[in-house]
Amino acid sequence: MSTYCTATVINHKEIVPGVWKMELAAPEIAKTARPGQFIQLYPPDERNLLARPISLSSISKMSVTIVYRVVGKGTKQFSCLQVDDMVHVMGPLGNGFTLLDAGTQNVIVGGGLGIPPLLELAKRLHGNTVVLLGYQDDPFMAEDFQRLGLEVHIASQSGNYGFHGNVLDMLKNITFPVGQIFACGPRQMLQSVSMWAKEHNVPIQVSLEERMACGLGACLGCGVKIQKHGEQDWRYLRVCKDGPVFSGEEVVWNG
Amino acid sequence: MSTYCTATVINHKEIVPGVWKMELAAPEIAKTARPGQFIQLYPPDERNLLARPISLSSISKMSVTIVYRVVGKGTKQFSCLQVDDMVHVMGPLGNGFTLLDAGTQNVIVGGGLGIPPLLELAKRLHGNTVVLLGYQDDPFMAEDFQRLGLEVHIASQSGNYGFHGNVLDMLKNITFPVGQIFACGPRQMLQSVSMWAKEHNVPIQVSLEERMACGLGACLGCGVKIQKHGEQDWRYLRVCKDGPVFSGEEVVWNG
Amino acid sequence: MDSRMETTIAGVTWKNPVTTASGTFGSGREYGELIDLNRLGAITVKGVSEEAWKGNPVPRLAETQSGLLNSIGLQNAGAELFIENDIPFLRQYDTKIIVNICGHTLSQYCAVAERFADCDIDMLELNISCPNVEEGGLSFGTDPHVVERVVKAVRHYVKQPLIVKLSPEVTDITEIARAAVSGGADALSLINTLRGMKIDIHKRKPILANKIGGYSGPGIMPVALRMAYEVCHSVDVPVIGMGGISTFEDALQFIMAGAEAVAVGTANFHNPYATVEIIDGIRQYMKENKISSLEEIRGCID
Amino acid sequence: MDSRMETTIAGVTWKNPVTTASGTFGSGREYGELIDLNRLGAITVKGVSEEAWKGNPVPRLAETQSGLLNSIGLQNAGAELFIENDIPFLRQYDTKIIVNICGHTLSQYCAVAERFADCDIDMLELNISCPNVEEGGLSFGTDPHVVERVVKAVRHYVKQPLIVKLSPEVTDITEIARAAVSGGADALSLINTLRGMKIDIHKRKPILANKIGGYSGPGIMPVALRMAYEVCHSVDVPVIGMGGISTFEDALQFIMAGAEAVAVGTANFHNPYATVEIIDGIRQYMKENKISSLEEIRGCID
Ligand SMILES: Cc1cc2nc3c(=O)[nH]c(=O)nc-3n(C[C@H](O)[C@H](O)[C@H](O)COP(=O)(O)OP(=O)(O)OC[C@H]3O[C@@H](n4cnc5c(N)ncnc54)[C@H](O)[C@@H]3O)c2cc1C
Ligand SMILES: Cc1cc2nc3c(=O)[nH]c(=O)nc-3n(C[C@H](O)[C@H](O)[C@H](O)COP(=O)(O)OP(=O)(O)OC[C@H]3O[C@@H](n4cnc5c(N)ncnc54)[C@H](O)[C@@H]3O)c2cc1C
Ligand SMILES: Cc1cc2nc3c(=O)[nH]c(=O)nc-3n(C[C@H](O)[C@H](O)[C@H](O)COP(=O)(O)O)c2cc1C
Ligand SMILES: Cc1cc2nc3c(=O)[nH]c(=O)nc-3n(C[C@H](O)[C@H](O)[C@H](O)COP(=O)(O)O)c2cc1C
Ligand code: FES
Ligand code: FES
Repeated sequence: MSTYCTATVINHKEIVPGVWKMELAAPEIAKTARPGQFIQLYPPDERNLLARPISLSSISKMSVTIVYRVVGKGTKQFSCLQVDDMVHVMGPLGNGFTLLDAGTQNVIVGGGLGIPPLLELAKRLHGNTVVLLGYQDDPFMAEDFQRLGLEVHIASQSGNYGFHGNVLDMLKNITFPVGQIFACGPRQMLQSVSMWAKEHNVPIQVSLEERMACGLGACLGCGVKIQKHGEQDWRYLRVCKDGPVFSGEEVVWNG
Repeated sequence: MSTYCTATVINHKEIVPGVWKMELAAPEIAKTARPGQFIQLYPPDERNLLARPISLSSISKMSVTIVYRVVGKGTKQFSCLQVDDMVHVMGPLGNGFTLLDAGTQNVIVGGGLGIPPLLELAKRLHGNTVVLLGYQDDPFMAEDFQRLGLEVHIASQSGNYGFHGNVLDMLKNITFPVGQIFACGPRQMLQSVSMWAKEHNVPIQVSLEERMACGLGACLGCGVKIQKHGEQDWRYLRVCKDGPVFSGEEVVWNG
Repeated sequence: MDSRMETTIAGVTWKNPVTTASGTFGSGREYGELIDLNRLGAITVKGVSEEAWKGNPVPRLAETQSGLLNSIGLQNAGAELFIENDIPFLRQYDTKIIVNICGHTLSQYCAVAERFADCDIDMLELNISCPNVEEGGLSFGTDPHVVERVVKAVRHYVKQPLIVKLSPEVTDITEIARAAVSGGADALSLINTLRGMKIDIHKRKPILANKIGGYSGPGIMPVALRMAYEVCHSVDVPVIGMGGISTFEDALQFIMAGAEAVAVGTANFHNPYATVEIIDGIRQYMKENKISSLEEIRGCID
Repeated sequence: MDSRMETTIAGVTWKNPVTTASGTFGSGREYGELIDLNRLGAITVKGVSEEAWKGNPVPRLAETQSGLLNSIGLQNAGAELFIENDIPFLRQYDTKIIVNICGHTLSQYCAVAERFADCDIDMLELNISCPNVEEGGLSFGTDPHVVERVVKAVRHYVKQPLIVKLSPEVTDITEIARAAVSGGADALSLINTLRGMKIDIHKRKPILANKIGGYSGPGIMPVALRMAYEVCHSVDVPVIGMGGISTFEDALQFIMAGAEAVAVGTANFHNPYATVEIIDGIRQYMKENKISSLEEIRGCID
C-alpha cells in the first residue's frame, strides 16, 4: 500500500558537491517500506507537473532517507528545501529487492547514484555480504556501508580513490563463489555486470531507472524491455510497478 | 523612466479583512514616482506570467507603499509575502495626476480600493481639499487622510459607518463651489461622478483600471475608449501609458 | 450520493460528471490504492486494441512547463486479456465503465468494437487519433470523410452508446464533430493530445525516443476549452470535455461552455486525488451558489 | 558585437538570431526605456494595416496557467502614422526593422505592402492569421490555396525580403508552409497564436469580451517547436521560430530543430529583459560548448 502525503524535511545536507541527503518524516511510508523501493517526490514549483522518483536509501520507524544528485529542475528545487519545509510525496513504490534465505555469499554492486538505494538492502541482507562501490571520482556513503561491518571495496574511474577502474573489474577479482548479486547504477554498468552474472550462472537483481509520470503502474510511461524465461518475445514492463528491481537475465539490454 | 527590479518587503499587514498594506524598499522607483502612478508587481508563482498593476498609495524617499485587496491568484500570493521577502516589480508607470496651481477648492473622491491611490495625491495637492470616501461597509485609511488635516467625509453602502449612501450623494451635498475633482474607484462611481462634474462644469481627473500585460504601452491590451475634445470619434488609449489618469469628460463611459 | 450531480449521457446515468481520461488511469486498479473508485462518475480505461500492442520505444515521457509529452504508443495487452482481467475488476465498483478502443485500420477498429459488443461495459469510446496505417499514417481523426466512415463502420458492431473522441489537430473541429455525429456518434469527447516536441540541448536530441509526442496538461486547457465550446455549439449530442483539467474551477469552465461531463487526465499524475477533489469542489460550488442541478449552469456561455 | 552569432535570413544579416514577436513589443519605444534596443538582432513591430484599426472591445487579456490569451484585434494607427513616427525612431538603432502587416481582404494586404515598398525597412512579415472578411471570416492562413494566392499577390508589391507568418491552426502545417513558399515567401515565421478561451466561473462569462483569443506563452511551446521542426524539414527557406520562448534554452531548442532565428513575445511581459537575457544565454552556451558558429548546432535534430 502506498500513500500520497505531505512529509516534513527533518535533515538535509550536501554530502559531496551536488549530492544531497534528505531525511523526511513520513511515518506512513516508513511503516511499510522495503529496500529497493522508491518514492515520488513532487517539485514545489508547480510548473513541474511530474514527481521525481528517488530511491529510499534508508528506512527508520518514522522517517525515510534519500540521497540524490542535482541534475535538473526538480532536484535543484529539492536542494533548496530547508529543514521543516513540507513536500508532497507518494510511496513506498515499486517491488524492492527480493531477500532470499540466509547462508549465501552476497555481492552488492553500486555505481554512482546507484549506491544509496543499496544501503538499506545491505543492512537487511542475510549471509555474507561484500560491497563493491564505483565512483567517477569523489566517493560518498562508503563509510555507511563500512559501519555495517561489511567488506567494502571502492573503485574510481579517475583512479584518485581506491581501485583504478570500475566495479566489473573488482567483481572479476573476487575469489570466493558468488551466491547472488544486487546491483544498481548506470545502465551500462548493470548490463556488463548482468553479462558477467549470466556467464557465471549467478542470479542477479538489478534496479533500473526510467522516466515516470504516474509512478503507480497506470500510464505505461516507464517501459523496460523484459523477456521472461520461457516467453517467445520481450514486452515492455513497468519500472515503477513491475520494478524497479528486475532479474538481470530477463532485461533485454540492447534495445 | 521606469525600472524593473527586485524590491524587498519592509512592512506588510492586513489593515481590514482582505485588504493589505505593503511597503516595498525600492529607491529607484520611489525617486521618480508621482501620485496616481502605479507599479507592476510580479506574482512569485511563475505559472502566473503577468504582473499585477497596483497603484502607489504613498511614496517616501526609499520606499513605496501599496494597499491592495486579495481578489484572485496574484493578490493571494502577495498576501503571503513576509517581511524581507523579495519580489519583482516594475515602475513607476503611467501618467499620474496632474497637479494644477494652488488656490482651488479640490475634492477628492475615492471608493473602496480606489481610495489608497489618492493618499499621496492628497498630501501634495495645493489649495483647499475635501475628501469624500465611500465604502461597502468597513472603512479603512480614512485616518490617513484625517492625519493630513483635511476635511474627510465617509459614506458606507451598508449605513454602518458615516453617511448612509454613496460618494455621489455626498458630492451633491457640498455647498462651496468645487474647483476640481480627483476620483478613483469602481467604474460606475467614476461615471456618475464624471456626469455630475460635466453638468457642473468642473474639471475632473479619474484613475481607471484595465487588465494589463506589458504595463508599458507596448501590447495595447489595456484599452479604454477615449474621445478627445475636437475629435470625431473615440479611439482606444492605453490605461498603462496614456493613463491610468484621464479627464473624466473624455472617457466614453457607455461602451 | 448526491442526485444533484447526476449526469446522463446517451442514456447512461453517471452519479457525477467526472470520469478519467483514457490512458492516464490504467483500468483504475493502481489509483484504487489511493482513492475510492466508487466516487467516480465513470472510469474511462486506457486504449484497448484487438491484439496486444507493444508501444513505442522509451523514453516515452517528457515534462514541459505546465504540461507533459507522452509517446506511449497505445501499449496494451489486447482485448482478450482486458476482458478477462479488467472488466471483472471494474465491475466490483459502483461506477460506469467506458472502454476506449483503438486501431490502425478500419477492420481493426471494427474487430475490437465487435469484441466488446456483448461485454458488460457501459459505454465505448472510439479514439480516432490513431495513425491510419493503410493511408500513409495520418491520423483517422483529421479528415471528416474518414471520420464519418470509421464511425459508421464501428457503429455497426457496437451495442453500447458510442462516444467518439476527437483529435484537436485539425483546422476546424466543428467540421469533424459534425462528421462524427453523422457517422452515428451518441456523444463526443475532446480533446485528445496536441502533438508537441521537446529537445535536450545538452544531448542535442529530442527527449522522446519517438521525437514527437502527445501534449497534455494545463498547458492545453485554453485550446481544449475553446474547442469544447465550439463543438457544444455545433452538434446536438452530449460532449465530454477534457484537456488540462486539474481543479474543479477548470471542470466548471467546461460545463459552462456546454460540456455534459469532464475527464481528468494528466492532473492525476500531479495529484492522485485530483478526481475526487474535483468532484468535491463542484459539489461545494453548487452548495455555495445554491445550484440544485448542473443544468442551471451548463452551457450558460452563449 | 560578436560575429559568431550573426545570422543571415533571406540576404539580411542580423547581429544575432533574436527578434521580438510582433504585437508584444510595440515598435520598441516602450521597452527601449528598460533595455538597449541595439542589442537585438531585429525588431519586429506590431501589425500594421493600410488604415487605422480600432481593435476589439476590452477586456482583451486573460492570464492562463503558463500562458496568455489576447484579443487585441490588431489595433493600430495605420501605415501612414507608422511610417511617419516609428520608422525614424527605429532607424536610430543598429538593429534590423521588420514590419508586420495585416489585412482583412486581399486588396488591403496588397495596399499596405505597396505602402511599405519604398520605405526604409529591412524585411516585411506577412501575418496571414487575419480573418478573411470576404470569405466568411475564416483565417487566410488555413487554406493552402488561399495562402499561395495572398502571398503571390503581396509578393508583387513587396521590395524587401518577405517573411510569411503561419497560423498553427491547421491540420498539416507543412502543407501551408509549402504553399507560402510556392507563393514566393523568402522566409517563414511560426507560430502565431493558437485560439483559446477562459471562463470566469463566478461571473459565468468568458474573460475576454471577444470570448475567444490568441493563446501564447510557454504553454504553446511544445506545439510551436514541433511545428517549427516539421516546417524546417519540409521547405528550403529559412524559418524564424517562436511560440513560448522565454529562456536561451528554449531558443536553442528551436535552433536545433532547424530554425534560423527566433522571436520572443509573451516572455517580454513576464520579464522585460527576456530578449537580452536570451542573447546573452546563447552566447554563454556557445562559449561553454566551444561552438564557433550557430551552424554547428542548427538543425542538428534530424
Ligand atoms: C526508480 C528510480 C529511482 C531513482 N533513485 C534515485 C536516487 O536515489 N538518487 C538520485 O539521485 N536519482 C535517482 N533517480 C533518478 C532521478 O529520478 C532523476 O535524477 C530525477 O528525476 C531528475 O529530475 P530533475 O528534475 O532534476 O531533472 P530534469 O532533467 O529536469 O527532469 C525532467 C524529467 O525527466 C525525468 N528524469 C530525468 N532523469 C531521470 C532519470 N535518471 N530517471 C528517471 N527520470 C528522470 C524527471 O523525473 C523529470 O520528469 C531514480 C530514478 C528512478 C526511476
Ligand atoms: C492602474 C491600476 C491600479 C490598480 N491599483 C490597485 C490598488 O491600488 N489596489 C488594489 O487592490 N487593486 C488595484 N488594482 C486592481 C488590481 O490590479 C487587481 O485587483 C489585481 O490585478 C488582481 O489580481 P489577482 O491575480 O489577485 O486576480 P485574478 O483575477 O486572479 O487575476 C487574473 C488576471 O486579471 C487581472 N485583473 C483582475 N482584476 C483586475 C483589475 N481590477 N484591474 C486590472 N487587472 C485585473 C490580473 O492582473 C491578472 O492578469 C489596480 C489596477 C490597475 C489597472
Ligand atoms: C500517458 C497518456 C496516455 C494516453 N493514452 C490515451 C489512450 O490510450 N487513448 C486515448 O484516447 N487517449 C489517451 N490519452 C489522451 C488523454 O485521454 C486526454 O485526451 C489528454 O491527455 C488530454 O487530457 P489531460 O490534459 O487531462 O491529460 C493519453 C494521455 C496521456 C497523458
Ligand atoms: C498581445 C499580443 C499581440 C500580438 N499581435 C500580433 C500582431 O500584431 N501580428 C502578428 O503577426 N502576431 C501577433 N501576435 C502573435 C505573436 O507575434 C506570436 O506569434 C505569438 O504570441 C507566439 O509567441 P509567444 O508565445 O512568444 O508570445 C501577438 C501576440 C500577443 C501576445
Ligand atoms: S510511471 Fe506510469 S506506469 Fe510507470
Ligand atoms: S498593458 Fe500593454 S499597452 Fe497597456
